[in-house]
Amino acid sequence: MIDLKVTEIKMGEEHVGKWGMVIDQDMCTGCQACVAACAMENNITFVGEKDSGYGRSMHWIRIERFWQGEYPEIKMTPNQPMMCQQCGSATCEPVCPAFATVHSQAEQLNLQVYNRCVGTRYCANNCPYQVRSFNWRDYKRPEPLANQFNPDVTVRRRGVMEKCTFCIQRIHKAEDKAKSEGREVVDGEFTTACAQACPATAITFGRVDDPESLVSQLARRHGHGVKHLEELGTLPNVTYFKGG
Amino acid sequence: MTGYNKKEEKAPAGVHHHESHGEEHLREQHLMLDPLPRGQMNEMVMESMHETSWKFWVVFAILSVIVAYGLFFSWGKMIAEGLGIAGVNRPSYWGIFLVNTVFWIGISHAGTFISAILRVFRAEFRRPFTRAAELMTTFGLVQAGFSIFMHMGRVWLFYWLLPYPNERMLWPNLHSPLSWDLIAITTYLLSSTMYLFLPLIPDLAMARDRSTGWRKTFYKVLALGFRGTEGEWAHLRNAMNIFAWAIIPVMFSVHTIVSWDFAAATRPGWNSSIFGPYFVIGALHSGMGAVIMVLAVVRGTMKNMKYFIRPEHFDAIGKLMLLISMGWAYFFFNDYMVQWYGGDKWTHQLLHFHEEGPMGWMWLSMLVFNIVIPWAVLWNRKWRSTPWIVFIVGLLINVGMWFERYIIIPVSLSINRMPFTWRLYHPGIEIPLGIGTLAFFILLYMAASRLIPLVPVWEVQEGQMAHELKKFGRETVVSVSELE
Amino acid sequence: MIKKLFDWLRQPLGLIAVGIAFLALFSLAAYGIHYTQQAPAQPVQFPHKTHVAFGIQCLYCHPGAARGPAAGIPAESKCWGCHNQIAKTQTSALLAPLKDSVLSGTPLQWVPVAQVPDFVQFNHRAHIAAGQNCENCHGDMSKVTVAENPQIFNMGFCLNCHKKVAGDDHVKLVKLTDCGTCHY
Amino acid sequence: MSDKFSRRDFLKLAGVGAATTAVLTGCGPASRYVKREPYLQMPEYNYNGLSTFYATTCRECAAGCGLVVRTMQGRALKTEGNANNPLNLGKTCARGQATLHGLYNPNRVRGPIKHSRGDRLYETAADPFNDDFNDSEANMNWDDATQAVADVLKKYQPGEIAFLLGMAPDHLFDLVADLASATGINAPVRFGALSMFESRATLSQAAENLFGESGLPFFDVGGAQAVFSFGANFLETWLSPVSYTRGYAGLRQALTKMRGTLVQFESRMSSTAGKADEWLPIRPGTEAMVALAIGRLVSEKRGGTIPRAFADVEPADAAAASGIALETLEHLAETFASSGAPLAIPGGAALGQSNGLAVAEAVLALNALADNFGKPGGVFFSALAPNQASYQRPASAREMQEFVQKMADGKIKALFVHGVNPAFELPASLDFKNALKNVEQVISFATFPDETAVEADYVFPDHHGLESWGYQRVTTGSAQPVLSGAQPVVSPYYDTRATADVLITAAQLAGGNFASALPFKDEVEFIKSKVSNLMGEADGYFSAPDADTFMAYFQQYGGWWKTSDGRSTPNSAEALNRDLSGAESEFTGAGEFFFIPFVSPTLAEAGANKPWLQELPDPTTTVMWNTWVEMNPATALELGIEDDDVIRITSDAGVLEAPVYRYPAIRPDTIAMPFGQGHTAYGRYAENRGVNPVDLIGQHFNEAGDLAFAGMKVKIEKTGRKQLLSRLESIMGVYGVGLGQE
Repeated sequence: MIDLKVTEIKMGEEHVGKWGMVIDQDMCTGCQACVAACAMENNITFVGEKDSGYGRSMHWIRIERFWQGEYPEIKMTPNQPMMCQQCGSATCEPVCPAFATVHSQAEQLNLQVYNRCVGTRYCANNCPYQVRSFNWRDYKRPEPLANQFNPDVTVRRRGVMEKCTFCIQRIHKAEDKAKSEGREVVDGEFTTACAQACPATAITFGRVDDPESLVSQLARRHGHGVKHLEELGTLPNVTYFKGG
Repeated sequence: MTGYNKKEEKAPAGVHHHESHGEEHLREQHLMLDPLPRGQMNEMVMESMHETSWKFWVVFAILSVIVAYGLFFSWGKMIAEGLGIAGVNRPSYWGIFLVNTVFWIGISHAGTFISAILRVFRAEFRRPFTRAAELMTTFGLVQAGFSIFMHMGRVWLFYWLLPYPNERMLWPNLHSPLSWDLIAITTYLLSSTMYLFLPLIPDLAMARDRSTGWRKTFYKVLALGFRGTEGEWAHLRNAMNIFAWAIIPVMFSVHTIVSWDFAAATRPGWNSSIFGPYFVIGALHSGMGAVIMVLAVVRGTMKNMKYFIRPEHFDAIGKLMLLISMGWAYFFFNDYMVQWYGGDKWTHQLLHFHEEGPMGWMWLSMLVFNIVIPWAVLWNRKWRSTPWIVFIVGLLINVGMWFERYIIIPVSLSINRMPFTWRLYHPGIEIPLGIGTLAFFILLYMAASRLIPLVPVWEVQEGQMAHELKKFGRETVVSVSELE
Repeated sequence: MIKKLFDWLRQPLGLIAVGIAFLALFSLAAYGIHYTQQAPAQPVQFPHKTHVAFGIQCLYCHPGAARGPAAGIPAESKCWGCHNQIAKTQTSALLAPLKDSVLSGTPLQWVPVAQVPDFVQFNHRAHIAAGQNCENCHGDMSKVTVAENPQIFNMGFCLNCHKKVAGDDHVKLVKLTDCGTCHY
Repeated sequence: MSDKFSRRDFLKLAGVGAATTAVLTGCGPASRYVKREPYLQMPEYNYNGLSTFYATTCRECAAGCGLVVRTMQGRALKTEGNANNPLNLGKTCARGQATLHGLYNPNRVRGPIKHSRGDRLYETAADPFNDDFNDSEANMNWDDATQAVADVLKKYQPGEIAFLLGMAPDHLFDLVADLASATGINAPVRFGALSMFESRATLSQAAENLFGESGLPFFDVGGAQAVFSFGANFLETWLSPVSYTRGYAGLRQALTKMRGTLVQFESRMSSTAGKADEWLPIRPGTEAMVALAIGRLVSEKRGGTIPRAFADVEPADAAAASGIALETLEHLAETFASSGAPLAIPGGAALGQSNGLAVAEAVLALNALADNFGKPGGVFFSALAPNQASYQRPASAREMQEFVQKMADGKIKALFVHGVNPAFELPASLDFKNALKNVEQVISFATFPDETAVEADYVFPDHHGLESWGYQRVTTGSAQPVLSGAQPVVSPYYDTRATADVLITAAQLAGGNFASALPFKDEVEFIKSKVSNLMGEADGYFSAPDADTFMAYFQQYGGWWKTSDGRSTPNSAEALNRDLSGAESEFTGAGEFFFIPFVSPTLAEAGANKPWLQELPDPTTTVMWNTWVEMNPATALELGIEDDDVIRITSDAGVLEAPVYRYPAIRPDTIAMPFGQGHTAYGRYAENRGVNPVDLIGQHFNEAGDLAFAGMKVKIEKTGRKQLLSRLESIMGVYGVGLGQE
């Protein structure tokens, strides 16, 4: 039987995701440790000077900053790490003709199934956060660089879309470990590569559906978090605190 | 041999010479009132296919080289190396490939529009050039198909977009406008090919009876044994009527669905509810422009075509073009107003970017080419009856419409809700590929002009049979009788 | 010229030639498909059935299957632990590669038989923990020498079993048919 | 079958045909015909398919952060911070993450090489991304290499032999220092571009002047309420960025306490200034005056006598000279005075000026005024590492100048270089490369084919940091005394050898004093001898009954540290009773622009060969893969310069050309340039990319002997060329350029 209600829209306040992130922009120093950690964990390729300057860099997470005012009263806006917001009602999902970007009902994440992707790039156009990267080429990774590849993550080839997965390989590993020990995954037992590296602990990752988890507590304590472009009804799972 | 190149030779001997000047003028102007013996007309059409000058082959060879390099070699290279050699980037994930897809689908609208709508409405001037327009539909769709497949990152897996049963329980996503596209375009390609083929059958039969050698075999196979019996004609007319009616909604739906690729997306400048009709009228705009260009070329280069395609036809199409241009202007304005009035800050930013950004010249030329020039030229009967003038107008309209799609796709994609990622798009290998599709379109058309009667002779003859000049007192009046 | 060629091809001899050419192409294709389905040559003609007959458990040599993603190929020290006590190891021609390898310190180069593509993240542990036995996927090893795949490990094979195992349990079915369970 | 077409050929052909069919039918043999090698003897702590984690120490800079490296079947896959290590508490910076791209870098020195000076160590190619490069093959074996080292040791007088070492690792420094003290060869000189730009000598000299004790101050940013940073870019590259970033997070931790304030005085906006609540684009050279003026205003607010240190300064003059309004100074003084825990930090370009020492003293005096010494949120002396007797600072630039002079004079006949790349890092005006020509034997222990290795006679590559044993003393950044331990996480990928092992063996071969100085079997035994004395120390994170167990724990935990606070409180009694100079610094050069070189936080001195570090956008400008010049847009407009226009910068020491980045947060009279690119060797990703700003720096020093790298004025002119900088940010979206709204 074909279930066509795969990308069922879930609107309204009762939406709670599973995994979520809280990012404190006041703490983020823009040091790029998360970007490097993400690249190392997820086998992200580098593209070289020309392509990276042409909007083809493969970063799954980027740190945005803007300027306010004019010299000398100029200020840098709080650094804003942008990665896939793992929307509860993602705009990328319904437009993929091949179901390569689908909602994981089990993990409440937006999946990008590399081996199903035919490369129409519709999802990337339709992502209001512009956080998807496309493999424009088979970028060369000369030997022995490939020794560093994480065996838990597929190495993508040309013509395939990719994006932040919330380190789903770590989620699975932790779940597998917990299951083998006959327990639930404990909050803080594992975290994403970016959150693990962040020297300022600006990124916190965890279960948003668990009121006792650190992310939920932080969200409650700050109380004034922002979800980006929430007005589009995307139900993102990343909360930002501007702080300051 | 009955050439039809000079006015003097036009009227066969002994016919209507004694008639008044007004009548003479009418005959000269209207193909329907200027009948030739059927045998002679058939010969004229056969001749137009057979008499091929060396210039034709030179152009043919050049185009073949362009197609081989621009389309097949470049595409192969792109498949092998990835889309990096094209100009697409973040955020302009779609580039000229999609521009060309929409453009070619737009071109393909003209054929159906002229042939089906005008047939349904019994517009008599359509008769000599329905085939020329229908061929554009089919060949234009072929180019659209090429363009959209080129655009795919892993085109070798295109069959995953088709619904076929498999043990993985995987189906295409019917939520995706791209799946709708696939269905719509395939339907349109199939139905328009059928619709091209049906009226072709009597002409193929005619050609079969007048050919020898491999051509005879070719026509014999294609003509499906058509002999012209009453029963066959009745069936054919029935089928054509059904198709003519049925293909009209398909045609409108195709471009509406193509427009939903954009309108259904959550992007500023794209999700506009007016996009459906706006795209359809845009398609007709470019399609009519293309038809008139093709007719001008066919009339100028192919033998005997000056008899079949006359200034009256340019005049009629010119009027249509003027009308469509007005319609397009209305929808453009409508779309602009709604977006502007909507007040979304990103949309405002985008509209501003269209007008004053680095591609502002394109936006302005689009308006000039699509509105100003048609309006300025086509109101004049003399101008719009002159083939080279309407050719230029048609060309400019097509450039303008291509610009319109370019502005909607890569230019609009440059601006989104994340200003940190805004970036311009600079085409790469899209250019040879785009030129390749254009060359392939012309090449297919040229090849078809050698194989298929470009003028539906039987339709012309049918029209001529139905038309009569009658005299009421001193007035000469055209009367048309119902044939079916 | 071309006409002559066509004329020639129409003769009986020409038809036979065409037939042969077609057959050649067809058999090449058939051979190609056959070729890919062949078990590749292994450095040692490892007799699984002999070892199973001795009562050695699968997990003795492939303990990774119970612990983590990969079952693994046993270290040669494990082979040698038994084999250096078996006199035949010293003399048997079939066992010579093992002996040479251990003594010279160059590892054997096995060719993995049961493989999934690199975009599939397969975890043995979860399957063993779910009560699956090795032979459910790998076939009866007491009947083969060099391991052979009883079936191709494609997505249909996986899904069929996943659906069967999930049964009416909706939560389980969601988890077991989620794309992200295997592909990331 | 004919001779020409054998059965084998036929099978080949059939195979090719079959393979083609197979690829076409989608079941290509390519993925099936993989070969797998089992372990001959599986390490007991390894499991098939499961990762093994090793604790070690990051070698990307000298801070000494602990790492835990995930390995699987002999490959290092991912570095994470060591959560136990008190310095970084499980965190890493981008450089630490990318260290794997050093380990598996496609251009490494693959084995011992003897070559003529100037010979490249890898092939060159036009396109570093698509052409194949090959490293030079080793042309010696290690026995000969060790013998060569021994021969050099024996051949020259001890006084003619010198070691130039990097800031890491410390165990090698200890080994060479032991060797030197026992045999009379020159004491090893330590140097690093990072320490050069940190002006460490100035910091410790200022501490000695004010507190009578030399040491590296520790600034407790996390505990402070108001942090006034005078040029210290502590979030990017200063001293120990990971721990200072943690401190910053503590400052901003609005949950548990009041959110602290950060004020940054800096002529260009660094990341630290970008995160500051107030950024004051101070005129270069007036930092001392401003610090003293704030001190004076604070003491005036408090009433009572104005301390001698601040007596001579006139706030209005300071305001005029620095370009900061007097009201702003007063309001800053108010902030400082009213804060519960104010802290002032001197650092960066503020110290790299002719009056750098005065700046450091003035800023430390502010802390004395705040009386925050030894208090939470205040100033301490950094904890000395467990086996460290006193603070050893790296060589200052002036000491390096003297060292280079000795080389040029031929007083040094044999030079061993390890862990540092002076041919790239030292200012070109010191002319290290020419001085090297007067050294008879140069032996480089470089892991990578760097500029110094190219100029050496021998390259005897050391292992990469992740393949190495060792330890690193944490000089600052942690309250506890920390000795970070290193162990190999993978076996060496190439035919490299630990330099410590080479030296130990060579010393044995050289015999005599040398042999007795290093009576060890190998490096590990040496390390054991150095750390096992910690076994019985109090407050240890772990203790062990015997040396072997201790060493095992040392490896397991990634070092040894105390659980108690090891910081000491500076004696501030006399700090305010000195005359402090607020004079402006002097600038050399005839140009109209102040020139501020700063260290690229992602590349630093040795990151340029790691492709992912190159592709990391700079935190402030988001530029990747190249060097840029930051210029205020107003200045650029005035000069008719646009983004990506290449300009020529002329100082009294050199000329450079680089493209302009119109940076809105820099003084109009200042231009700035990152240090990190401009390599002429060092692998395919680094070579011929960008320029090196040290080429512009002349031989000017401050009173403490540190390089006055920011004490220059330069001329600029347009070249008329353009060079597109790769930026992650959108020039349209962020600056509105090209949107048509200007």
